[in-house]
Amino acid sequence: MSNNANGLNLRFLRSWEGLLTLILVIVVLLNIRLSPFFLHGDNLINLFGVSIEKIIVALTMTFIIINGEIDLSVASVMGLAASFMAWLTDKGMAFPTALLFGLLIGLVCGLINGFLIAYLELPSLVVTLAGLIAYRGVARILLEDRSFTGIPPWYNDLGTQPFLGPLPLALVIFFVLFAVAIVVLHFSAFGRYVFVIGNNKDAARMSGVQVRRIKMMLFIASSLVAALAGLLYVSRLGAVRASIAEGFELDIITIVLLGGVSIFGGTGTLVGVGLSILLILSLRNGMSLAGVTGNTQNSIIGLILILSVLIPNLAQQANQTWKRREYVSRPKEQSITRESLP
Amino acid sequence: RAQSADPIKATKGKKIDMVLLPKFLGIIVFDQANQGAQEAHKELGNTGKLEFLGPTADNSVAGQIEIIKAATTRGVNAIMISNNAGDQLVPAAKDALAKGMKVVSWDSPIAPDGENLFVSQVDFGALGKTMADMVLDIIGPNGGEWAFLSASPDAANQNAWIAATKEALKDPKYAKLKLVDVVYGNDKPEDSYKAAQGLVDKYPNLKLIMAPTSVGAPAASKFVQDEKLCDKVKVSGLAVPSEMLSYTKNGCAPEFALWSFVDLGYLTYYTTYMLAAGDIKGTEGETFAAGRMGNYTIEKDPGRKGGLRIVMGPFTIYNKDNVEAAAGGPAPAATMAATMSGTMSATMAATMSATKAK
Amino acid sequence: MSISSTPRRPALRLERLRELSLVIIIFAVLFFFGTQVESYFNPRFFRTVTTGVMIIVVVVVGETLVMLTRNIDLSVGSIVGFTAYVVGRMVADNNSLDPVILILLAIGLGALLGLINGLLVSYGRIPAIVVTLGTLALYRGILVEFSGAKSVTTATLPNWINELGQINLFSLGPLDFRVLIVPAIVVVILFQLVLSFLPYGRRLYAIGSNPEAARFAGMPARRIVMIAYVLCGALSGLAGFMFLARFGNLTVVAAQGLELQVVAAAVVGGVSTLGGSGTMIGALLGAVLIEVIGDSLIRLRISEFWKDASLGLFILLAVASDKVIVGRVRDLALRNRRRAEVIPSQVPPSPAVQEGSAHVQ
Amino acid sequence: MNAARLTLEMRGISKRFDATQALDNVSLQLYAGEVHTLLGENGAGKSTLIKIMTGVHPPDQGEILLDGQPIRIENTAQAQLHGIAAIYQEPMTFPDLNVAENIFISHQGRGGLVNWRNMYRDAEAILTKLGVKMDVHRQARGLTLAAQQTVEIAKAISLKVRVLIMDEPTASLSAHEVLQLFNLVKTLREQGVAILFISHRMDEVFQISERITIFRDGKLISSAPAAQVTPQSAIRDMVGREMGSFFVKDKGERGKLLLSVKNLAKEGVFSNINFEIYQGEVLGFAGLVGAGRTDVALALFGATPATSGEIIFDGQPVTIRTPHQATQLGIAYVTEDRRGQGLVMPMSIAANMSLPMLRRYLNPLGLIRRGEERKTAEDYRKQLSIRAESIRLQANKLSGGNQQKVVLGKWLNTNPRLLILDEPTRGIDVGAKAEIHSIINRLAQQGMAIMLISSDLPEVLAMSDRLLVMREGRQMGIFNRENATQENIITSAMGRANEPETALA
Ligand SMILES: Nc1ncnc2c1ncn2[C@@H]1O[C@H](COP(=O)(O)OP(=O)(O)OP(=O)(O)O)[C@@H](O)[C@H]1O
Ligand SMILES: Nc1ncnc2c1ncn2[C@@H]1O[C@H](COP(=O)(O)OP(=O)(O)OP(=O)(O)O)[C@@H](O)[C@H]1O
Ligand SMILES: [Mg+2]
Ligand SMILES: [Mg+2]
Repeated sequence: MSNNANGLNLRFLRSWEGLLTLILVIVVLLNIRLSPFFLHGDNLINLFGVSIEKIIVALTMTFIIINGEIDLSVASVMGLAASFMAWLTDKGMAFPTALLFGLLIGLVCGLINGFLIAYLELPSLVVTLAGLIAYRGVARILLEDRSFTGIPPWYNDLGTQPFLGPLPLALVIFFVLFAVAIVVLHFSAFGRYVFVIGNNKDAARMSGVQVRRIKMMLFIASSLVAALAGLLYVSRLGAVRASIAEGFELDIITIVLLGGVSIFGGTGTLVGVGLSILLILSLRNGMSLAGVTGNTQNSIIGLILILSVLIPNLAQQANQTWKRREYVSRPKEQSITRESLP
Repeated sequence: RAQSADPIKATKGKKIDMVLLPKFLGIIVFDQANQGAQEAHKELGNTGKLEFLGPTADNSVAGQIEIIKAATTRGVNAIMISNNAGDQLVPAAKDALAKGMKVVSWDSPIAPDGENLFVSQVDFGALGKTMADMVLDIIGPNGGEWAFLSASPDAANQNAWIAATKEALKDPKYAKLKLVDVVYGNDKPEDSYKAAQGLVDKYPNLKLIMAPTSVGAPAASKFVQDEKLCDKVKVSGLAVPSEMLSYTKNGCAPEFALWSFVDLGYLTYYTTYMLAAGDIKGTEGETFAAGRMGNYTIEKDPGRKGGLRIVMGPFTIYNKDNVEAAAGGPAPAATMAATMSGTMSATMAATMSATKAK
Repeated sequence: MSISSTPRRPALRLERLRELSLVIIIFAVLFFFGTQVESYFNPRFFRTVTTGVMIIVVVVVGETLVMLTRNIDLSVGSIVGFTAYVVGRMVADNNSLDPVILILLAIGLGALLGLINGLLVSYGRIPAIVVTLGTLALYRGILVEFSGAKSVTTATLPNWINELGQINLFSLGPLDFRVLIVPAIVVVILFQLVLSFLPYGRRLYAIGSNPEAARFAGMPARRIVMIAYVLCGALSGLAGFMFLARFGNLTVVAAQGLELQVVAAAVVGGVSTLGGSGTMIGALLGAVLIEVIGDSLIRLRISEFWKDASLGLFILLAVASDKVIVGRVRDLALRNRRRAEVIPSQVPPSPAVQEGSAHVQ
Repeated sequence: MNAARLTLEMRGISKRFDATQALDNVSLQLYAGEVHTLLGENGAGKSTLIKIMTGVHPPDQGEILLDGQPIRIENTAQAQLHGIAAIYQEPMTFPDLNVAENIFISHQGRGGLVNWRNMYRDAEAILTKLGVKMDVHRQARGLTLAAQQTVEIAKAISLKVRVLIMDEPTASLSAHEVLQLFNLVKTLREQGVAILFISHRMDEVFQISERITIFRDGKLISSAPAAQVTPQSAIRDMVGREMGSFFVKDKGERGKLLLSVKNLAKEGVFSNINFEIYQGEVLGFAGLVGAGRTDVALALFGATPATSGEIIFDGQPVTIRTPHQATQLGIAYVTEDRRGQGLVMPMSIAANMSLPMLRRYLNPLGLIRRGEERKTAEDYRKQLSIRAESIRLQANKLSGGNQQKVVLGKWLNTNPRLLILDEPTRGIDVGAKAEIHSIINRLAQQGMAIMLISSDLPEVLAMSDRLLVMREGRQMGIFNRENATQENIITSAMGRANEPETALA
C-alpha cells in the first residue's frame, strides 16, 4: 500500500516495483542470452511496436482502475473509431476530417459510458461490457464484412516509418502520454482526486470532491485515448475491418494489474504499470523470437503473473509464521485473503 | 498445372528456416496442413527448421502480425501464411518481403503486394459453382430458402467463396435458390450451433445451411439432428469427413466437399522451399515438380488483380457412398472415388448422378 | 410521522426487489418482441431459451458463490472448455465408460481446477482477478498443448451422450422441458437454499460485505473462500459435461469467452462485484434476461451485422430500467416507514441477559 | 472484591509498529465479575492491547494467561473459543446483512440450518434489553454510527463470554443508551464476566469501574481500585501534568445572521426544522441517538438534500444539492463517521488534511505543492497534538482519537463561515478535548458560526450559546443558555413528561 498522497513513494518501490524490476532484469538477460536478435535496434522498436496501441490505452486504464472502475469497452471503441473513420472516408469525406470524426466518435462513446456510470450510477462493469458489445456492433454495421484499404500512403507511413529518430509516431505519442500521465496522476490535483475516489468515494464526496465530474472526465479520456489508439492502429495496419483490435481489453487490463494496480481501486503507480509494460512486452518478444506463440505464450504469461505475486507472498507468510512461532507454538494461522481487505 | 514439358526440380538438402503460420491453433485442418509440411520438410532434406507457429483464436489478427514481425527479426528465410487478418497483414508482410524473406500464402491469401504467391486449395470460382450445385442438388429443382453459415466476416477465403457462390447463382438454372442470409459461427462449435439455431428460428422455411467451414458444418448438423429437423433442413459445406460421418449417413448432411489439408501443407511447403532455395523465381508461367503431388504452374490469380497463384486442384465431394472410406483419415486425393479438378464439370456431373441414383 | 410500536413485518427486502424488477423487465422484453415478431411465442422459442441458458446458469451459480466473497473467477470459461474436452476425449476413447462415472469425473476435474484457483487466492493471497486471469490462460494453454488440436466429434462419442441433448423430460402443453435443464434448475434451487439457510452461505455474504469485520468476527475466511472456488470449479465441471452433451463437437477453444457472459449474467442479476449481495435466483434471472434478449433479436430478422449493436443497447436499457425500478420502489418503501430507527424502548431494562442463544438448529 | 477470581492476565506485553512503541512491557489483570477500566490519552496503546488480547495483532513480547494457564491467541476465532469477545472502537458491522444477522453471525456454527424466525425474535429481545428498538430486518448499511455501535454491543453480549472487552462503546451514545448499557454490564458482572472497559468520559468511568488502569505512551502508569482514584489524579496520570478546568465557552459577540432554516424537511426522516445561526454563535444540537440531528446536518451540507423547506445563507436563498456546493458557500461538515466519510484511510495525514482545500495548494500548473501541504499538516499536528511519528503516516495507522483530530484539522483548515461539528470529540481524550473546546471558542470569537451536534450532554451544555433539541425527526424546541439545564434537555429529548420514558430522567 502507499504512504504518500498520490501513492508514489519509496517503500512501494522496494516492494512491488522492485519485484517487477527484478523480474524484468531476469527476463531481459534471458532474452539477450537466448536470442542474438533481442538487442537489435529494430527489435527493440518492434518490441513496443507490436503492442503500442495496447500500452497507450493501458495508461488511461490505469487511471480508471485506480479510480475503482473498469472500462471493458476500450477495444471496441478502438474498433469503432477506426471503422467510423474508414466508413466516412469511403463515403467520400476527406481523410483528415474523417480522422477527426474518428476521435469524435470516441468522445461520444466516452460521454455515454461516463453518463451511465457517473450520473446514473450503473456499475461500470455492466455498462462497459454492454459497450464492448454495442460499439463493436456499430462498427460491424458500418463495415459489415468489408475491408477498407483506402488509407492514404502518408498515413500508412506514419505507422510504419520512423517519425522521430528511429521511433514511429505511435511510440512518440506513447512516451509523451506516459510523461503527461505520470505528472497528472502523481503530481496534480486531478490525480489526487482519482486516488481519493478510488479509496473512499464517500469521503471524497463529503470533502467536496466532485466525484461525478471526475468519473465522467475519466471515461471520456479513456474512450478518446482508445479512439486515438484505434486510429494509430490503422496507420500501422494500413487497412480497417470491423473486427480491428478485438479482444485487446483483456491484455490491457492484465498489463495494468500486473503493474500493481488494485482492481478495487485506490492503489497503484504508473511506474509499476510502466515496468509491467516492459516486462510483458519483453516476455512476449522473447518468446516470439524463441518461437513460442499462441496459447503457450499466454500460459507462460499467466504463470508468471501468478508466480510474481505468489512467491513474495509465501516468503512473507513464512516469515510471519516464523515470528509467531517465537511466542506461540500452534502454527495454525487464520486470516483473510489479501485482496479482499478494503 | 502440369503444362510445361520440363518442370523445375527442387534442390534438396538446403538450409532454409521456415515458419508455417495458420489462422490460429487448435483446429484440426491446420494441424493436417502441418503434417503435410513436415512430410515435405523431411522429403526435401531441409537442414533448416520448420516451425509451426500460430496465434490463439481470440487474438488472431494481432497475433499473426506479431509472429510475422518476430520471424522477420529472426531472419527466417520464408514464411507460409494462412491469412486471417484481411488486408491488415500487408504492412508486416511487405516488411518481411523487403528484408528478403519469401512470403507465400495458403488457404487464405494476402493482398498481392504482401506476398510472393498464393497456394490456392481450389479455384475459388469453381468452388463457388460447386457449392451452388450442392445446394441445387440437395434442395432440388423446386428451390427454396437457404443460408450461409460462415466462420467470420473477416476470413478472406470464406468471403471469397461466398462471393464466388453468389456469382455462380446468377446462372438461371439456380434461379429458384434463394440465399436469405449469411451468419457467422466464429469457428467455434458452440457459436456455430447457436448461429444455426438462429437461422432456423429466423427463417421457418429454411431448407439448407451451407457451412463452408470445417467447424461450422458439423455443429450445424448436430443442431438440426438435435431438433429432429433433418427432414426439413439439410446441411452442406466444406468439412472433414471423419467429423461428418454420422450426419452424412443419417441424411442430415447428405453432401459436402473438402480438399486435403495434408496435401495443401505439402504443396505449400514445396513451393515455398523452392522459392527460397532459388529453384523458382515465383514468376508467372514457371512450372515445377512438387514431389508426390506432381507438376504445378504459377499463373495469374483471376480473383485478385496482380496476384499470382498455383491451384492445388482436386477436391472431393463426399456423400454417403464415399464418406466412410474417407473418415478413417484425411486420405490423399488420389484414393478418392470422385475427384475433381479446377475445371471439373465432368466428374461433378458424375458425382451428382451418383447421389441422385439413390 | 408517528411510530408504530409493534414490530414491523419485514418489508420488501432489497434482494426480493431486484428479483421482482428483473422479472418485470423480462416480461416487458417478451411483451415488446411479442408485438414485433409474428408467432413469437412458440414452443421452439421456449426450448431455445431454456436450452440456451442452462449451461450458463450452472456456471453463474458457481460464479455467484465466488463473487459474494468479493472475489471473482474469470477462469470458468477455460474450466468448462477443459473438462468438456478432456471428458469428451476420455469417453471417445472408451465408449463404454459409465455415465455416472463420467459426470463425476467432469465434476471432479472441475473441482480440482477450482481448488488450484482457491488455494492461490486464499492461501497464496493473490488477488482473485490476477489468479484467474492467469489460470484462464493457463488452463486453456494446457488444453491446446496436450490436445494436439484434435477435435472431439459426435461420431466418436457414445450414443447416449449424443442423444442426451434431445431427451425430453416432460412436456407442459406444447412446452418441452429437456432433460439437460434439470441440473440447472436443481443447482439454482440447491444453492439458493445454501445461501439462505446454511451458515456457510451467510458467511459468504459476511466475508464479501466486510472482510475486515469477518476477520475480527473470527470466521475462517480463507477456508470459506477456498470452498467457494472449489464449488465454482465443480459446477463449471458439471457445465463442461453439459456442454459436451449439448454441442457434441468440440474444439480446443470450446467455451472460450464464456466467463464474460457469466459475469454479465451475474451482474445484471444483481450480484455485486464488490461482494456481499446477490442471490442465485437473481443470477438466474440475469442469465435468462440476456438469453431472451439475444434469442429475440435473432427473431427480429435484423441483419447479422445489426445483432451485436442491438444486444448491447438492450442490455444497457435493461440495466438502466432495473436501476430505475429498484430505486423508485425503494424510495416509496422508505417514505412509508421511518428510517433506521434507534428509538428508546419502553421496556425497562431487564436484569437477565440471554446467553448465547443458538440460531442454528 | 478481594474474593474476585483472576480470569485473564497479560504479562509484560510489548508491541512496536515501525517507529512507534505502542506498548512497552505492560501487564494487566482482569478479575471475574469486575469492571476494569483503561484510561489513557489518544494513542496511549489501549486499543492495541485489546487487539493483542483478541489475536488481531501478535505481541512482540509477553504472554497471556487464562485461569493461570498460558494460552495462545493467534486469531479472533481462538479468542472466541477461550470466551474472549470484544467490541472494537470502530464498529465492525456487515453492511449487507440485516441487523439480526449481524448480531448472531458469530453464533452460526458449521452445521445446521439458519432459523430465521428465532433469530429475529432473539435479536429483538436483546435490543429491547439494551433499551433500543430497531428494525431487526433492516440491512445494516446506512445505519447511523450509534446504531452500529448498538448492534456491536448486542453482538458481544449475545455471546457466552468470560471476558468482555469494550473499546469506547459509549463514544457515540447519549446518556439514555449509556444508562441501559450500564445496566446490562451490571448483570454481566453479576454473572462473573470479567469486563475491560475503555472510555474518555470521566463521569462514566467512575460510575461503572471497580479498577482503573492508566496508560501513557504505551507504558503502564498506575493501576488501582477505583475508590482510590479521583478524576483529578487520573487526568494527571494520563496527561502527565495538571489540567485546567473543564469546558469554557465565553459569551461571544453575536454577529450578523448567517444562516436561517425554514420548514426544512426530508420525507420520512425529519420535518419542520426552523432555526437561525448568527456569526460568532455556537448553536448546539442535542437529542437521543437517532433523533435526526445528523440528518439535518447532512441536508445542510448537501450530502442528502432536504426535500422541502428553505435555506437562507448570508441573506441569499440557496439550494444545496451537493457537498461541493456547500463547501463553495463556505460550509464545512465534520462527520461523525470518520472511517466511512471522514478519512481516506490508506492516504497520509497530509493528503487527508489538504483534501477539501486542495486548490489552495496548487501551483500555476495545477500541480500540488507538497511542501505547503506538509507545512499545514505539520501545523495542525502540533495544534491538535496528533500523536503520529510523521504527517506522512497513513491515516489508518493512527489511533481512533488521533484520526478524529485529523478530520477536525482537515475542516478547520478550510476556514469556513459555517462549521458543522457532528460529534467532534468522539473518542478524544480529556486533554485534547479541552484543546478542541478552546479552538471552538476561539473560532466563534473570530466570528465563525458553529453548529455543534454532540451526544455528550455536558459538552453541548457548556459549549453552546443556544441549544436545539430534536426527537424522532422533530424539533422539540430551542433553549437559551439560561434555561438549558440538564433536566430540561433530557425531558425534551425523551418526549413529554407523560410518556413513560421520563422514568429515566
Ligand atoms: N497498524 C498500525 N500501524 C502503525 N502504527 C499503529 C497501528 N495501530 C496503532 N498504531 C499506533 O500505535 C499507537 C497506539 O495506538 P492505539 O490505537 O492503541 O491507541 P489508543 O490508546 O487506543 O488511542 P485512542 O484513545 O485514540 O483510541 C498509536 O501511536 C498509533 O499510531
Ligand atoms: N434508513 C436509512 N437509510 C439510509 N441511511 C440512513 C437511514 N437512516 C439513517 N440514515 C443515515 O444515518 C445518518 C444519521 O442519522 P440520524 O440523523 O438519525 O442520527 P443522529 O440524530 O445524528 O443521531 P446520532 O446521535 O446517532 O448521531 C445519516 O447518514 C442518515 O442518512
Ligand atoms: Mg483506541
Ligand atoms: Mg449523528
